Amino acid sequence: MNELLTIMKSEWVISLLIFLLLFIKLGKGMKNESLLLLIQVLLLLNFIGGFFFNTEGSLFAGMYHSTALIILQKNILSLGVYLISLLFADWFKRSEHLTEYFILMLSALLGMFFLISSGNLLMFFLALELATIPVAAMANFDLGKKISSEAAMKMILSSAFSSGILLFGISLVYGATGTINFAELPAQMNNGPLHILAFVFLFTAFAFKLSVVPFHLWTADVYEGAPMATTSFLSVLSKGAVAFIFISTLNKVFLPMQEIWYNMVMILSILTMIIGNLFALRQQNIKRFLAFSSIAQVGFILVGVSGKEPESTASVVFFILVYLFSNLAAFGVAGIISAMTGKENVNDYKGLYQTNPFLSWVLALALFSLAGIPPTAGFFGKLFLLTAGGTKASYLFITIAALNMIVSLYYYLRVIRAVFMDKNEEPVEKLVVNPSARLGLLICGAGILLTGILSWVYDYIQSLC
Amino acid sequence: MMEPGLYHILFISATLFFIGVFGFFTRRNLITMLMSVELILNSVNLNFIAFNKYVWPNRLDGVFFTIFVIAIAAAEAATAIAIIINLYRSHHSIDVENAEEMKY
Amino acid sequence: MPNTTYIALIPLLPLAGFLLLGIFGRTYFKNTSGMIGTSLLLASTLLSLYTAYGYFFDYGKVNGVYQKLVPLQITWLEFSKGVSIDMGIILDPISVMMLVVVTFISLMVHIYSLAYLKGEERFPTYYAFLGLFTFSMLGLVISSNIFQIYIFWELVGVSSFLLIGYYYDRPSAVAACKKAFIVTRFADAGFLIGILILSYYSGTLDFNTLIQKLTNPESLELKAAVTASFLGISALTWGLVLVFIGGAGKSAMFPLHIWLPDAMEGPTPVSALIHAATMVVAGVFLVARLFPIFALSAPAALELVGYVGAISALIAAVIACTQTDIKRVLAYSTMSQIGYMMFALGVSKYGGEDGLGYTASMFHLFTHAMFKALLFLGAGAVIHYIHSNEMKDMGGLRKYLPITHITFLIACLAIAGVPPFAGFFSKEEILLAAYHHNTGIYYLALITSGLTAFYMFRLYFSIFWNKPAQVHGEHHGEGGFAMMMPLVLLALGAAAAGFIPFGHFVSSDGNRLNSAFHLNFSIAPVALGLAGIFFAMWLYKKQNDRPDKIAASLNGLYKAAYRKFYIDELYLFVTKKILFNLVGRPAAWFDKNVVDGLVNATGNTTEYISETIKGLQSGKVQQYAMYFLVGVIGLAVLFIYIWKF
Amino acid sequence: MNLSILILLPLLTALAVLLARNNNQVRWISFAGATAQFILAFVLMYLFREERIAGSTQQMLFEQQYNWFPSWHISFHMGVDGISVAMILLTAFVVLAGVLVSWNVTKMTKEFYFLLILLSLGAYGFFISLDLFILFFFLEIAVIPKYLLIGIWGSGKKEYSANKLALMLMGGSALVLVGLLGVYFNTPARSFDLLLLSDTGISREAQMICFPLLFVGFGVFTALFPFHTWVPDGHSSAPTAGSMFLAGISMKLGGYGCLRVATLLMPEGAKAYSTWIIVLSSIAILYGAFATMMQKDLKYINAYSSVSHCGFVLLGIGMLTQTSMTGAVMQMVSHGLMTALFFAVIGMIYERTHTRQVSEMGGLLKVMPFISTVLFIVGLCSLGLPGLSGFVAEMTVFVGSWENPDPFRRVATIAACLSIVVTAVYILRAIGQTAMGPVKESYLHLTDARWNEKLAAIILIFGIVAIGTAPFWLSDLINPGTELIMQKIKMVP
Repeated sequence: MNELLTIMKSEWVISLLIFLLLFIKLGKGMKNESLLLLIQVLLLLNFIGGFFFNTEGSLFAGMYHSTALIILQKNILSLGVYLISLLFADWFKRSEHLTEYFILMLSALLGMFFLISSGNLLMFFLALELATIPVAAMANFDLGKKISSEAAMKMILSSAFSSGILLFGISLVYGATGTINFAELPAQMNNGPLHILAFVFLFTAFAFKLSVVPFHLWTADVYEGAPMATTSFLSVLSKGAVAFIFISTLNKVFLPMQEIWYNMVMILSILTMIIGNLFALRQQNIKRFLAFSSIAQVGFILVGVSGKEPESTASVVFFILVYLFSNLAAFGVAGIISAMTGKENVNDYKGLYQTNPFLSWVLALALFSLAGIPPTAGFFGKLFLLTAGGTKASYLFITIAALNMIVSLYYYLRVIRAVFMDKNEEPVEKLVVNPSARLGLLICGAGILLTGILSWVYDYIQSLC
Repeated sequence: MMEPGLYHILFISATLFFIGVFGFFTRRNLITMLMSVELILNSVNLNFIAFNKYVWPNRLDGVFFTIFVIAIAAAEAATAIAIIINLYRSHHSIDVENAEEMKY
Repeated sequence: MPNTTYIALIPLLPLAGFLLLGIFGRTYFKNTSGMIGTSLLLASTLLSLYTAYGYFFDYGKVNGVYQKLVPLQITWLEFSKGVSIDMGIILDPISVMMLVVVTFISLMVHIYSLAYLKGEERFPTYYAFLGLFTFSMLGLVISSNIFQIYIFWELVGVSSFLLIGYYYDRPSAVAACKKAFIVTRFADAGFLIGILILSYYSGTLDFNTLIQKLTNPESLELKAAVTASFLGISALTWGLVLVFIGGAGKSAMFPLHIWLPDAMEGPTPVSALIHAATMVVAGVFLVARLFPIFALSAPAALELVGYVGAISALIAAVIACTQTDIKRVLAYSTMSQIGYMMFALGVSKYGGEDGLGYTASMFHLFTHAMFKALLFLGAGAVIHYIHSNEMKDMGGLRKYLPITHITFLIACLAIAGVPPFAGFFSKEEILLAAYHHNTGIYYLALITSGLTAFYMFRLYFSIFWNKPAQVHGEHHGEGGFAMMMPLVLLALGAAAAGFIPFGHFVSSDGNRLNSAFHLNFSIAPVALGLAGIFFAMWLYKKQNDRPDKIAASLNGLYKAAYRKFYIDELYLFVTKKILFNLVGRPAAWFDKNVVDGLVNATGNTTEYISETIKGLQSGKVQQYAMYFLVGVIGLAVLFIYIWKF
Repeated sequence: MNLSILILLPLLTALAVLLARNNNQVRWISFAGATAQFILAFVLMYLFREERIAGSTQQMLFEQQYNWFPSWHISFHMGVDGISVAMILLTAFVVLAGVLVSWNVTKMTKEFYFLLILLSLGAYGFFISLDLFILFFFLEIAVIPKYLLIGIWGSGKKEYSANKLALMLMGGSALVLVGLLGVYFNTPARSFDLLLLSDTGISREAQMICFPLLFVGFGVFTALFPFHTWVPDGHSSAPTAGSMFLAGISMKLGGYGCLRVATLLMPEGAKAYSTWIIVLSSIAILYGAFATMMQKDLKYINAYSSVSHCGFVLLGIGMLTQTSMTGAVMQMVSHGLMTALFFAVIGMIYERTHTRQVSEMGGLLKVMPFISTVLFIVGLCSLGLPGLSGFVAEMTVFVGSWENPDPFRRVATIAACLSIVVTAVYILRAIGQTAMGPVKESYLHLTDARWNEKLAAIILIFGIVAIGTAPFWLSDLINPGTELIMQKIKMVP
């Protein structure tokens, strides 16, 4: 019984938080400021607590299992949630459904936790849905805005469709092998047509969540329409969680079909990088721009995924960590600006450096890290992904990936240019950044600068794989 | 009269699946699209049951899975409906073609 | 042999002068710079005289043969084993002789300039450049290493560039200095490649080793160099010819002579020093330096030298007859005289009586330095007085410039080869050598000597006689002691230098060479010379219209000669039309449009593609789902049917 | 000595600059930092010579190794040989001069100096790193500061040039990256360590693929034809100090990489591809020279001439003889100093005349004697006047190239020799039209150089003359390094 408590500790904590928030909601409303502060503290505690009293092990006949690596991944996710709660303080304060928003976010987080540690397709499916449906609701939280509800609609419909595909795949798996248990599946899997078909269905479900081309089309629209907080949650946490489970599934469950999924990943990764970059080139809206850039990033993640164990897992986890810092920093700055001035266009950023040097530097750091420029962590992240990919990949694959870095640099520099070089009559006025947001940006900046240089971070991750 | 075999049922479920997909692609009304998704899910349910009954009679995962799928489908439908209502508030229509503001 | 490292001071003193005046001159030595430079040079002149004395009369001779001594050699830059640039001093008759000539003439010019450029704004700079030039020239003559000589070769070139461009605000001067530098630079490229060839086969850059290896018939290096051939000509010949091209460039041999007349844009003393007495003979010196190789291993190359020299001598003489700018006349005469020296070397052989040409050439170099410097300085005095270079502004100046007149006359007689002046003896020897070994060249030379006498006296008469002088206004006399003293000294040299038994000191193989003097042989040239003189007198002593008549009568030739046979135009065509328009412009265009265009094109195509595929993101959620299904089916088909495992 | 000082010093300087309170402090701090680096470089050279004289024969001196990402076998491995010492000296010279020249930058002074110092940090790190990963790290660190320097403080079509430069350099480093990964995965060692790799060696097949990748990648940095087009635009748009750094240091990173990484690690590849290298570099030499003849903007003139001069570097490497390689390194140092000085002078002139069009100037020698004199010196150095550094380097390359008898290489050498004539042509045109000729009235009021400019010029001239008059110390410094590379190449069947 107490094993149940200890091994599933993190899930319990999140559930407790959810209930706590529910009670708060039932009780007479608190003021947003204090409520937000409380939530931030709770999330911080949750994050810190994530490092202690962890026990590995598995429950429910292997439906749920937890290892040191999984715990680390969960901690990364909690950190992400904490940062989001910091960064978008300005927006939260003004929204009248703060509690609901966080309840949804936390339940999505709970879903992700279960997702990561699921050991069974049923559990996996449930967790995936739990991690998706609330986000769709979260996307709708700019209640006044048309595009917000449009985004939510697009998200829920396409995710429903994709879960239909997923389920069909699962049913085929079950039909072909008679089991839906990760532990037993590898023994049953082979390269027969039915298995491949089933695998493709599953794989595409992952691809959809990771927004891999050609399953990515929902991404940009949802990102643009959804509130900044939701967008960043989607782009960082959902992707991260799915990437974690994706790579572990490929390397554990579908090991027998290695050649197949390796080639599949390679093709899709190339496609994703190219398409993502090509679309990112011409985006004007910063959120849409970041959406496509994150698609391109996914292409890079796939390069790492295609590699050999344990480098592949280590590099992917490391990159997700780095990507979390960089992307949240970028979204954070964009969020602050849009929350205060409503400006979301790249051209509105012209001359930003003159008025807001701090924001500009953080944004620059974030973009450089996304572009993979040293000494930011992004450089190491990308390099390790490529190296991990190199353990298997062909020169051609690696070269294409490397060349894509140039294109991506081009559009990141577009923003840098707007911020630092271009003149502007009425630039964004001098903004007073909310302290908690400032704290969040500082954390991100520190993360961007240090995660790479301090090599023990990566080595710790690798030691867990 | 012969009793239906596995393949009959699989055929039906597959048909159901593609009917759902077709509906999803062609219907303009959001609610109808949602219904088509339900069709897809139900075809999956049929699959599970069929496999369970004919292929793996002694492994009950299929049945359980079906139950959960039904539950999830309900949840999904609920959220979707909520969202659609919200969309109706802002767009005054639930025609999917009126919600194409964001593109390119 | 005694310790002779003090010789290093001879070039280093002028260098010190250059650094001192170049860096601090403008600020600290505004007026005293002239004295500083001159006194430094005086010191090195004395040193070189002392050296000459020591070498020729004390330690230079070992059992009757003048040795090649290397008192000093420092490795400067080592390329690989054995191949290294050394900074050293070589002492042999020609280098010692050149030491004396260079320092002496340079000293004269220093003194002369004290008065000539008095009160110029860039007085210190001028003396700094003079110092630089003297240093480089001295370094050139004492070089013990073929790369060392190349280094100083370049330095000489640049200092001449700087001095020609001394009046940098005159566009003509700028053009002239650029022309001089570029033409010589072009020749130097040949020189460089020649060096590379020679050094590759001989495996050394040191003169003595080089000569010793490439002249000894047994040595493998020589065999390799002779057997290896390109276009049917042996590598050695190629190397030497290329080296000679370098020499020809510096010595303004046809067809690389075009820079010399324009170089007269520089201050006249500079022309006297660089473009008459010293630098322009560097080419001759270079050939003389490598003479053993030329003579013993590559006679073909030597023959080329001979013909180039002769042709240059003649052409220059013809052109000189028609020029009206007195400095240009002198310039062409210089070219023609150097032509003499060149073909003297060309017709010479190595050692013994046959080596006469070598001795003669060096002898003529020596005497020519005297009288040509004298001529230029005299012309300088005239110009200084008249403020013009054009003959038409001159005439009847003998009353106003008596000393200049006399010295100038002496010089003219010397160059015309009238006994007993210096030019006579050296020219005789040259003609003799030519007569013995190559009659064709001999006759060319004979004609040239006649022409020489003619145009020199044309010059003389039209300056000092002809029409009565039109002297306007102010009279600042002849320019005082500082200007006259050099004239007189040089006049003495020009008059007496001929009586030096040159063959005793300088000869191709270092042995004593008794140049016999044949009266009957020397009749022809002298007669021709006198004829030339009298013809000139008939035409130009009194103002008359005969010259124009004659010019008109042979108008085509006259016009061609006056236009310097259109060689400049030819060059202009090659550089402007071909190099700039056919190579440079296309290259620039290609870079701008093709190479750079490709770079931009990649960018634009990317942009274009991204614009064209934007329709993928149609905003229709149903289409998204459709693409989704297509992706699924596509992957399934691909991996089930096409890409099997 | 502890090499990490070379990295820490710029780092501290940069931080100090960030903390500085006003522009004056910024200037003086960076000046102090640059001077310290300058002195440090000389100390390094002194100690290095001492060690060598003391008879230490190992390839790299002052080696240091700290673990960094052990799971990838990456370690922070530093060490220097003669070549790196020479390059470090060069960097120190250029940095100091650059700091002095940009003394009166008023726009965002702090950021300017910060980026400048950051650049120098990258260069130092690059030259001392013996681990390819670190090498690449420092190579890329330098890219973005360049972009910002050009984009923010530049002139003309700066955005375009900055973009072009950043992207092309990024492309170069992308190729380098692939090459490095190829090397990494094709050695049993699975290591980035330079020395280790050069001992264990790389399979021939891998060399055939990786050598061109690495060489071209690094070649982009050093203006390898046809990847040189970033050079003219980048240089001409960059601020003075920016172009000094670009041409003086960054272009040398490429040459150094070609030599130290590509050629040392993959001698077989080098042998196999040397013909191509020679062809491309000869083209660059001649074509660059001719293209220069047509330029009218001083900065473009120097930029294109840099293409031509860097061709000598690649030619020297491609010829694969020890002398030519020594020449290549000498040319790197010499050209670095020379071109930095050239850009400095152009900057000074531009600051006064507000034009860089050769045709619009004239007679500057009268109004600004010092600057024009420097212009003369640098011009003469560029056309290879003995006594200045250019001559020594070019001659070494020529003699080295001539050492291999194969006719094709002979032709290439001769072509290169002929280029010095063209150089003379364009240099003299430039000087003749700017410094000489009749002076314009509008220029008569112009002033001569200020103390900082004078100091900068004198420092660089000192370097140029020191090499030109006493080349032996430099060649002694470089030779052991190139000798080692030669041994590797000789071992190839």
